[in-house]
Amino acid sequence: MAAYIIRRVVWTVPVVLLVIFMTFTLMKQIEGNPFRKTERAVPAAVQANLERKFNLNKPWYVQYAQYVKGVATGDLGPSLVLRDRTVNDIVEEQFPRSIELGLLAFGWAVLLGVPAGVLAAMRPNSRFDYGSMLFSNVGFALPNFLVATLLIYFVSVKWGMLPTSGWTTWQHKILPSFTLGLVPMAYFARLVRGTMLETLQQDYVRTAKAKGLRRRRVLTVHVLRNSLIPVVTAAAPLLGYIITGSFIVENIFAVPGIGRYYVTAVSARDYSVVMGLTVLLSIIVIAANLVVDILYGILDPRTREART
Amino acid sequence: MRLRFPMLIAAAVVVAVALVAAGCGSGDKKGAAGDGGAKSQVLKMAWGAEPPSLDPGLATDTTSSNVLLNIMDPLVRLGDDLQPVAALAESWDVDGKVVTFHLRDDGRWTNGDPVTAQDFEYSWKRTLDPKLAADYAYQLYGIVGAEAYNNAKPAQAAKLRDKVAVKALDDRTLRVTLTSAQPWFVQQMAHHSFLAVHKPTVEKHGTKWTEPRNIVTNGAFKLAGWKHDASITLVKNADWRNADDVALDRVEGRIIVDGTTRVQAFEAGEVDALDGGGLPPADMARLKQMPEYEKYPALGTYYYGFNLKNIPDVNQRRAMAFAIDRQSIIDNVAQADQIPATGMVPQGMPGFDVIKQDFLPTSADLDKAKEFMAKAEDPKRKITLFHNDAPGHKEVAVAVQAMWKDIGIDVTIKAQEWAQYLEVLGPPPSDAVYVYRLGWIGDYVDPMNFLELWTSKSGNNNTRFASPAYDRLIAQARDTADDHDRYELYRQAEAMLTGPQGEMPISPIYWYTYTNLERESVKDTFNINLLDQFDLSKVVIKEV
Amino acid sequence: MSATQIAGRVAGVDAGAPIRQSSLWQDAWRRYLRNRGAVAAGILFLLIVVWCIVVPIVSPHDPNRIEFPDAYQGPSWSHPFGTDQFGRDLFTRAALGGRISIGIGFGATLAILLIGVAYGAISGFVGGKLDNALMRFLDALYGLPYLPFAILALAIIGTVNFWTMVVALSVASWFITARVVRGQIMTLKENDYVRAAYAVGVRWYMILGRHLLPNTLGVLVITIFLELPGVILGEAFLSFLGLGINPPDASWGSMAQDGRDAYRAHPHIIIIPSLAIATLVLCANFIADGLRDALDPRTKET
Amino acid sequence: MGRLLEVEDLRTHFFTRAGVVRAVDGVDFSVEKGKTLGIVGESGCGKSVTALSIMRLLPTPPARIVSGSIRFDGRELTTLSERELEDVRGREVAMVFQDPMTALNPTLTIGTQIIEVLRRHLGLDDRTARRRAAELLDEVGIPRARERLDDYPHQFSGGMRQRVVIAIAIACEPRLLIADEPTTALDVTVQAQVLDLLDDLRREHEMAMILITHNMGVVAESADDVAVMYAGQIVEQAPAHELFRRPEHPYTEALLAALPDLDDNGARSRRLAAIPGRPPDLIDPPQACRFAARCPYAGCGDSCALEPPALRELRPDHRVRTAHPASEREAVTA
Repeated sequence: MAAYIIRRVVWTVPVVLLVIFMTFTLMKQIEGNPFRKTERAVPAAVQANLERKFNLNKPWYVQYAQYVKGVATGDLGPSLVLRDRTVNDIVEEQFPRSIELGLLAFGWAVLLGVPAGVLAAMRPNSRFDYGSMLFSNVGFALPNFLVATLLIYFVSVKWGMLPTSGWTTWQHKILPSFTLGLVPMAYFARLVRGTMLETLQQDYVRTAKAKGLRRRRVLTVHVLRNSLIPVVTAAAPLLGYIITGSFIVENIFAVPGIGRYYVTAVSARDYSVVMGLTVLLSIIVIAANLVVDILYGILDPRTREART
Repeated sequence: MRLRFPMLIAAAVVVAVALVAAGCGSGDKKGAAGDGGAKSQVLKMAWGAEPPSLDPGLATDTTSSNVLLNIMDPLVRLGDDLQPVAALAESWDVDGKVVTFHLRDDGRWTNGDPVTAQDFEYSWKRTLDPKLAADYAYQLYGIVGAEAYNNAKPAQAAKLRDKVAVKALDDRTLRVTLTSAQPWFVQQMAHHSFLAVHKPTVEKHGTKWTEPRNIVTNGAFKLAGWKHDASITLVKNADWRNADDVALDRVEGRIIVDGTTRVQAFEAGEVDALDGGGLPPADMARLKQMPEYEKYPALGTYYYGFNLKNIPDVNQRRAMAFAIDRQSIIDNVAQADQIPATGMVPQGMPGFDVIKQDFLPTSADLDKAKEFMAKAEDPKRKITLFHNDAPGHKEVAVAVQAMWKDIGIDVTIKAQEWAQYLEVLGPPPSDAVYVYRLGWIGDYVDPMNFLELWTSKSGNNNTRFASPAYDRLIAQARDTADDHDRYELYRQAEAMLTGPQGEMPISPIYWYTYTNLERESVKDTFNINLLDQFDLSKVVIKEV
Repeated sequence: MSATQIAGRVAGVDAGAPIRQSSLWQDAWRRYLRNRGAVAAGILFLLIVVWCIVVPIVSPHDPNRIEFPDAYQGPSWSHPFGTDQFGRDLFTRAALGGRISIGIGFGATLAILLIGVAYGAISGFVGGKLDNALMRFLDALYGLPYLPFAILALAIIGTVNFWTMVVALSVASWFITARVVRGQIMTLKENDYVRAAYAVGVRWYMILGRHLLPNTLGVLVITIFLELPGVILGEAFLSFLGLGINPPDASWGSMAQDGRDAYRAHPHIIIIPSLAIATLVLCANFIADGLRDALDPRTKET
Repeated sequence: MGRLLEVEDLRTHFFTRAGVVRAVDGVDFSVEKGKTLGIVGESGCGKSVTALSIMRLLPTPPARIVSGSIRFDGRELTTLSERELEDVRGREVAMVFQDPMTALNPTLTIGTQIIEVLRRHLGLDDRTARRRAAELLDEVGIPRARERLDDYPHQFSGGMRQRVVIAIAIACEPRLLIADEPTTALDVTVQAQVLDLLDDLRREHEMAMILITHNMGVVAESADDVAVMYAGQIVEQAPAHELFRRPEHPYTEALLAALPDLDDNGARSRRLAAIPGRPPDLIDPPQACRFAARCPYAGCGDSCALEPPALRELRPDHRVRTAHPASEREAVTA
């Protein structure tokens, strides 16, 4: 297992370098002047000064080397558009909010999605089962901009129960995290129901019952534990869902996170921010994959030997 | 066990609902309203963007500009008639190309230091410093030596710096020498690029000097908090020279970028005023019915430009300009009570009555349009129309597309995101472009700002329109101090663009307005001027 | 008798050999038909596709004609979905939007399959060090959100049209497919009939083309419907972020974007395209489930 | 000698969309204390369903015990609540399943899986339970028992896993052990060992056992009494020696005929020889004798093709359900 982990970790290095290089190359292909933000033409002198300031006048390989060096030392460079701040500043201040949003969304998903799946599986074809699966299917299919719009209209504007937008008190956080959590919630409900139904039919569950174990122990120790393994494996791809979902959710709910910055930064040609965020997102996903794989190994002993 | 899971969930739901109910019970839903007696002077407002920089040298956008103009004291503000009004400068002398400002003696930085003429000299030269690489350095190019210094190679920078003709004669006297008469220079002082910064603070904190914990300002409000992308909190500066006249104690600003989200926050009572950053056009019909709706004239022109290489025949351009139903676009698409634009220089600009041309119709004149089209030699019937993908432009383009269909022109609309779009427009514009849309919002109050765009060397002339006669007119106007004479020159220039004999390189569509939502308690005192600036020191929250 | 034919004979007597393809598919079809939800979803899906194809042809309304007096009408007999801000008939425009959304959806899904199959097949078939390298790479990228890369891709291409959208949506979405295909090929490679084919000297490309790839077809059909919802929602997200295709064309996503700003006064403009997206995604999910049950003999109906 | 388990007229049906499957349709038998009852039959004849009915482990729905009674030591099991049953299972009646590869939870150590049953029924503390678990493993013949407690099921071979399953089953010294085809999934070489182990343990712990199998050879070796099942019913029931000496039912005869030589060890691995025809569909079983379609003696002018024969006692303790028992047949065919 240890050897496997080390090998996986070692493999992430070239992949991260490749991601940086790909992003860097891609960014260089994008036309557009990060310093021209309005209709106003930028005088040549100003343009030259700006390019000098941000090292854009250097050859690409020098820029790449500088960038890789920066990433290695944890310096993602200055923002070309937000002049008072570096990419590190932006990440440090706004990324935690996105993470909080993501975790809360994940929390909804686990809190509501998993029990819904468990209950549905315990009473297959019951009304609850049909209801929760209908909800899950619909939740999965509805685009989150519609969900967000409807929630804001009814809950906030019409009934005045929660704030429409922002990210200060816990009341502010309910709607955005719920909206973002809907897809993982639906996904978990379906996944858990499926795996749980499968697990319930396993011989070892019958063995456990034949031992006379209490129903609670059979369900928690023998059924749930084994049913949740696929849920853990699904967590990494869901992270991707949550990150991309946050692009829209953060915008609609005015959450000062990092997701909506991405879109803005691409269109503003804020190269350093785009690269910083892309590299960061990639590293996070890569790390999450690693963690999930390791967790999987811990949860399912069968995979341990196979991987060492 | 059978019951535990459902019960757990039921319990969770009950708790959640209870919390929510409790939360909205205690929440201050209606903002500042609700406390009896004297109105608390706390304004809750929504800013339309995160300020990219609160450094006067680096700021380029409306939001930064508005925050800055409320926390910093400019030399001059603009009055209602757009004439300069004394602010930090109590008076000024204009002697040909030399302008001298006399500063008040009670200007104070928030750390207690007096605001001096040296501060301005330092700040302006800092903005021109090639190492700072300020985007708006060119705002100062009217000063002798400014452009040369901004262009300087590192080696010569120090030498050229001293040649910039801005000089603090003493603590309270600032003398500026201009490259030409520039009658609008004093008004330009109301622009944030001409604000002073506090030298010790800037030098001590570097790029971080604008953070609330570091910043030293000299205006009516202090920057008490700036949570990036989330909120900006201003508090009254009790030591300000005119603090007694400032009613507001605090301005709690939230940054809300999305237009619909901003409107929702307003309607839910979370904010009392928006920053005039534009309401969603698609919702305008409804918003206009609200008592909180407010509109202001703006100095701005929304226009379609023609690429003269692709549409060389002036009659086709005239035909196209005549086929556009400006009023219908305003009524049905833009919907913000804009004014149909019949020229480049917008209504409200000093001298407008002299300059304006009454050639283009406000509604479509299809007969005339077809007449012109018939006169056109080899008219282009398959053309492209480029616009950037910001909200609202698509709708106008779609409407114009339909209107031009009526004179037999097939339009392909191409939307591009902003940065890409500007690349395509040049100048010179890409050959793929036949027609493009742009807008121009004035930086300062003179028609020059709108008409110099169309000189042949202008970086904003994306039409390939190049007329030596036009260039000469503009150069002449730049040196004409007398308003009346200058306006006449502008009239001739405007005629060369949109007059009956004009080349019609552009078809103006409408002159902008600013639209806003303001709670009735502040509606009277919260006002946006022609340059999209609002002065929070004038705002009073009233009982309604 | 050619080597392939011999291999076929050998395969025929082997217990591990696949049942004749036609009967496999017939069985699957029969199993699929027994799944009522999947059948209903399939029919609804077809109806939507037919609506998208037929309505614009037969509609009395020009989808791009502007009639401001008719703007923002609610649903009625002549405009079942109402009209938009230009007075254009939304029933027709939604159908046109569906053509684009579904077209982009299938286009991008096919592109994902092509890349995924190529990558997965090479990795699984060649095996060894190459497979190891390719898979470690995939392991690391697994779950990488495709939307950032789609946005980058769109910015690079510059203009947005049907094909650039397809490219953008497929450029970083093929990781899972590649993994699935590779796994399938690896399993199939171990089958005795493949070994037998090798033993009698069948060329590798014949083995790949005749024995391996056709047997991944079932998985690929499922994958189409598994990927489709994600791609359609992805297109809607991009359009909603203002990165959609050019007017007067519109996808469901960009129609919904138009509708959001106007939702307070005219909710139908956002709701109709959103529901269209949701219905399509729902159908695709049900179809995918049905296909999986039908094509994967391991999952039995209860 | 008392009767430990009495099953009377047990009917277990499966209610499916296709119809009601009468998997067990009127089964009577009893098990004496300390004795082994072998239940033999082809797959699908209802023998496993009978075992699971006793344990009440069938998934309901679709399965349901529609009538009959199961008395264990005088206590009616069919009416017990789930909670009361939990006290019976594993403590009084334990079960060994067919496939040791799937019967153990792959994510828990075998130690955990043994200890949990000890703690559940005997209330042992962790340390005592662990010691006892090691003893149990030792008892079922797993070497280095103490160390192997922390291993996971996948680290054991099939035979070893079945020993673990058996250890779990006998952990609380149940009075009845139901072994449902305990050797079917195992390698030929270990089948005998596992059977011997079961027999030894039964004797040592004075348990009664129900041994379910499709293999006559297995029954011959270990059972005291034998019940032969066919299509959800018992068709013949007798003490083992009696049954093997004088089989009466044509089906039993066929089963025995397929068994070449009882003393041949290889016989245990032999599957039932094919009998022409198939068992009837249990959704709509024939009104008549369920074996009629395959019975070489049916249709000889008697009633068995029209009405079902009853289970009758031909000799003391030897009951058979056929119109043509061997002992009455000579006359007819002769």
